[in-house]
Amino acid sequence: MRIPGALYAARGRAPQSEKDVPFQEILPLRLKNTVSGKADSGSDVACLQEMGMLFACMKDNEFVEKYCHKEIQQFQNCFKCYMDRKFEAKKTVNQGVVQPGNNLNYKQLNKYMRRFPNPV
Amino acid sequence: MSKTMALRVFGLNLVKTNRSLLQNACKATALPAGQTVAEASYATEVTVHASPAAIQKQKVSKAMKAYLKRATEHDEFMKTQHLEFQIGKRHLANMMGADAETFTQEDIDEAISYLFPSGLYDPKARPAMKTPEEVFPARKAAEFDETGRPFHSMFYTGKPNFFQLLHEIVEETNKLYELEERMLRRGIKPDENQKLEIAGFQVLPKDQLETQLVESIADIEYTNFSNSMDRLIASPYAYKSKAFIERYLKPLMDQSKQLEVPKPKIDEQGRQYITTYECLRKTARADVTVRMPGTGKISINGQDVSYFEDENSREQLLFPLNYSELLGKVDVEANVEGGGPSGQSGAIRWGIAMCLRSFVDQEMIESMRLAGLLTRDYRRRERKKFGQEGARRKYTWKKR
Amino acid sequence: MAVFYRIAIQSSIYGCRSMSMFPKHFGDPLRKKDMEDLNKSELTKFYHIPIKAALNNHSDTVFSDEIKLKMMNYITKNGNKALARGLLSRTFEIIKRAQTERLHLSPTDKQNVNTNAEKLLIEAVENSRPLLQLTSIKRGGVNYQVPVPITKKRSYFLAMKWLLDAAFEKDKKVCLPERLAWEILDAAHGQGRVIKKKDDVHKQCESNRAYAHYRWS
Amino acid sequence: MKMFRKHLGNLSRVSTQLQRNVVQLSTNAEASPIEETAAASVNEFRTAVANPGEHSALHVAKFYTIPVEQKKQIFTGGGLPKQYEQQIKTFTEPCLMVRSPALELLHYIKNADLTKPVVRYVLYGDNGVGKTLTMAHVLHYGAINDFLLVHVPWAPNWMKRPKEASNASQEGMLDLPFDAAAWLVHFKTQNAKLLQQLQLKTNKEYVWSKRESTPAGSSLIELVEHGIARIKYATDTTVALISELKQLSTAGQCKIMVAIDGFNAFFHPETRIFSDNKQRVTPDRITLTQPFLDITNYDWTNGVCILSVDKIAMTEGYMDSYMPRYLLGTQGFEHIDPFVPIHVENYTDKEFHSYINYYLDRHWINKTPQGFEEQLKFMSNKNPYTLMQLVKAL
Repeated sequence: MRIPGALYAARGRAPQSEKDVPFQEILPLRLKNTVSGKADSGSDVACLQEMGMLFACMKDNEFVEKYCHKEIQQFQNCFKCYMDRKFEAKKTVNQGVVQPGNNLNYKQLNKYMRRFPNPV
Repeated sequence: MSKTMALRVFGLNLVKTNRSLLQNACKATALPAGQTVAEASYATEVTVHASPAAIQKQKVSKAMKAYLKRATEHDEFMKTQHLEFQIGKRHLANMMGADAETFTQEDIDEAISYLFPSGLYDPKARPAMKTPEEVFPARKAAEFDETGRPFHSMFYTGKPNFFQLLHEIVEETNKLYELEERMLRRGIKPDENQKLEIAGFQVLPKDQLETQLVESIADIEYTNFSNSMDRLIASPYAYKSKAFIERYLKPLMDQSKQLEVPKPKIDEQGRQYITTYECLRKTARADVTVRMPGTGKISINGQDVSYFEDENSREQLLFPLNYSELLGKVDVEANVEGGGPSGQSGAIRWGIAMCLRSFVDQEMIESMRLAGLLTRDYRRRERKKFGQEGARRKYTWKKR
Repeated sequence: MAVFYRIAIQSSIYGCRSMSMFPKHFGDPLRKKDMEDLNKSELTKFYHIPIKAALNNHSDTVFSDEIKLKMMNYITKNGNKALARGLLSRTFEIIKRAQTERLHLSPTDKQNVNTNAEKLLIEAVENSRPLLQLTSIKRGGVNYQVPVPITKKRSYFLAMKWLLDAAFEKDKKVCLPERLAWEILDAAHGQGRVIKKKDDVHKQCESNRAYAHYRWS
Repeated sequence: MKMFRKHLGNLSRVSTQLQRNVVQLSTNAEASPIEETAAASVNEFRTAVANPGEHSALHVAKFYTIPVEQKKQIFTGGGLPKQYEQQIKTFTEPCLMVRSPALELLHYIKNADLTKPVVRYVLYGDNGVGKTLTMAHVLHYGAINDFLLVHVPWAPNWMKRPKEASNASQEGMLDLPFDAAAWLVHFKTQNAKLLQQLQLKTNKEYVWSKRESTPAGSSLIELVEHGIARIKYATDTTVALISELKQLSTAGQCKIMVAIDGFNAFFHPETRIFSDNKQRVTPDRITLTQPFLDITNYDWTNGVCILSVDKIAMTEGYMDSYMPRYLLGTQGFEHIDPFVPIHVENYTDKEFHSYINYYLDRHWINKTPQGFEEQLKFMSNKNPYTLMQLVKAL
């Protein structure tokens, strides 16, 4: 919850005025030509729902695997295709090789940004 | 670029036609390099004819003068090489008692290998007498006229031939896309049985492409080239530009036809037999003979299969025989020395597999090859390094 | 022969460590049964690539089997594979002895007594393969035990490792093959320490399922 | 019509007779509690003839079952290899395969003229080819044809792993009291019935110590009982027993079959027994070897002597060859010089095939892809021992 600035005025001092202290541009006010990858990784936790269903089924069959073959099968298939996709991405997308389509990850974006940098 | 130009090394007739001009080195012009569509020999030939009078008077640029000097030296050198080669060939011809005129390159090679027999393994290392073109690498002719103006439109890319090639590939691909569009609009399917057969081919590897373009290429550029070639080949109408694609495809060795199968000989009892010498594995050396109509007897250095105590080595001998279903029908004699049990059994296994090839049909040979029986396992024990306990193991860390 | 040698050398020039590994483009050897189920088109792909030499412990004979080979490798200590092979064959012998005696004692229910030691081993490994595994992930200075799905290969490894751990926790007098045989028999019939260990792991995973979303964050 | 009825008559007679014969056959093979395969016992790898005396070339490579109580009587003190005993327990039937070296030996024994001095037969062959089992087969023959069995299951046991070695009465000699007592017990179990029947008497008076002595004319059984009771004098009683037996057999009161496995242990340059001054003892300084060397002499009749020489007797196999001359050394060779050597080889194809069938019948081989037998033949080189080891893992 953001506390409005006015409350500070009572206790602290007033913000300095622009005219006395002109703004100096120490760092260039310009966007960098690269995009950071932090936001991209995200928590792509795979197969959470399948795992939940598996745990539920295991709980009521008190961990005897014979009774919930379906859930186990689903869970393993989901994990397998997740691993395949990751392996595929490792070779192409993460190397920055551009695929047709609009969702680019940060490496692909950086490749383009390097070619068309921000105008100085 | 429709002009048909032939580009070749600063040829002989330049020297012949205007020798005097060369002395004052003021006017020698090389006509623009170009690339003939028919055969893609980028660097072997350039035709020269007298340049128009207008250009002669301009001052020859310094770079051009340096280039001219290098070119003339190169030609002098090549000319003397040619003369020496001819004289050598004549000597060789009459040494071999053959007629000098009809002495072809094959005759030369035969004579050399006869006169200078060499046990060196690598054929390139053996003595040979080749024509100067093959011995001394071809060099590009001048890429710019005397005023310094380049002939090739892509000269300033640094690798004109390479980028021209990329340009042509993209041109072909676009042509095929348009064709595909038209065909789709007319609803005609691409013709299936003409489909380009690329299983046995591979895109030209980097070093061969470099020799062909007479330009050195960076890795990244080579990947661009192979990607664009893949895209071109992948398009459904690729067979339309088959000629163009064929030029940049290298046929892969067909592994199965690789090893020629020896014919079995007949021994005194009239049984077919094959001996493979020099069966190697680790440090073991073995000679293995397999006799066809046999009873499954096996003798190693005179003893039977109890020569190997441990089961694993015996199983190795059993593997090829069992695989080719000749277990009880063949007699095997092997004498082996050096190496330990696993090395020796590996050598004999390989020997048996190679011998069995001539008793088995081609399809079984292929499946034996796929099972890895016919490949010589040349892995060797890795050497021990100083400062380490073994090849990889380091000494235990001691605090004091 | 010289042709052959030249290929090996020539193909090794641009390979990596030339003398201790095959170059990358060499294909792996196929076993006979793989070749049958590979259809025609896949086989043509193999015509053009050279194939590595078959390893010296692989062979398509009646004595070799995948899981058996893997188990033997896990039992091997400082390179003594001959001993490991002996131990494993004694284990199979003890399994078969127990089963044949049971068969002869009660000839009535003949069909459900399985005297094939290899099938029993495979069954034991199948029964004791875990589905999930706990990995510790550090979040905010605290190590959380997070349940993580595991690959097929790893589950086989874990199953066999637990079997062997249970077998190695034997007392002095009992010999390893005997103890391993009991473990395999128990696991094959669905009870015993290894199965209990697997269930424990599943229970722990289930109890920690709240932390599941901590993974890869 | 009459003729036709007559035909019918003898037809029925033939069938009844046949019927009785089958029942009789199966009963005598029914001695051991094997389940319904007994009815199919007379097939291509088994034979119902349980008496080794009647075995002939017909039965080669066939299994015959030893009746259980006979097996107990002969082989309790040892005589079958340990692994073979285990196999018998698992297969619940004591089966032995009839092989040609055993038949050859039985043939010699049957037509040997027992009045002539004793003939010594030496079984020799590579490791694990079946020497002990051949001896067991002949022992079974001996037991049935009321031979007195003087059987040393594995002589090297005395030389390598003595239970306890103490100084004997004569100086410099070593005594193995426990081993001797154990052998006496084994002798008793093997020949208990026969000794009752024959009522053999000792013809010499033996004085063990001041107070104890066995008078002349007492029965052999008492002598053996005394040896077992007073372990201190066990070796002396064996010496006495052996000399008595030799005199009795030359006198013709009983037939003796001597069987010693691993005979070359007695002639090995050294044993693993240490005397007081921590030196290895040579075999001839052990009191037990002397009687068994005497009995293998040719100075007595009405008996037969079967010995076997073995590479792994004293040296775990690093002897160069398995030939008797090499294993026995010069002294041993001269001791039993006029002997009949019998070579025991690996299985023949027929024997190999029938052994595989036997394993299949006993559900011991479960993994049977096509051509597995051929592979087994290659891997085991048709050696019985290696075959048994290989089949364990299948």
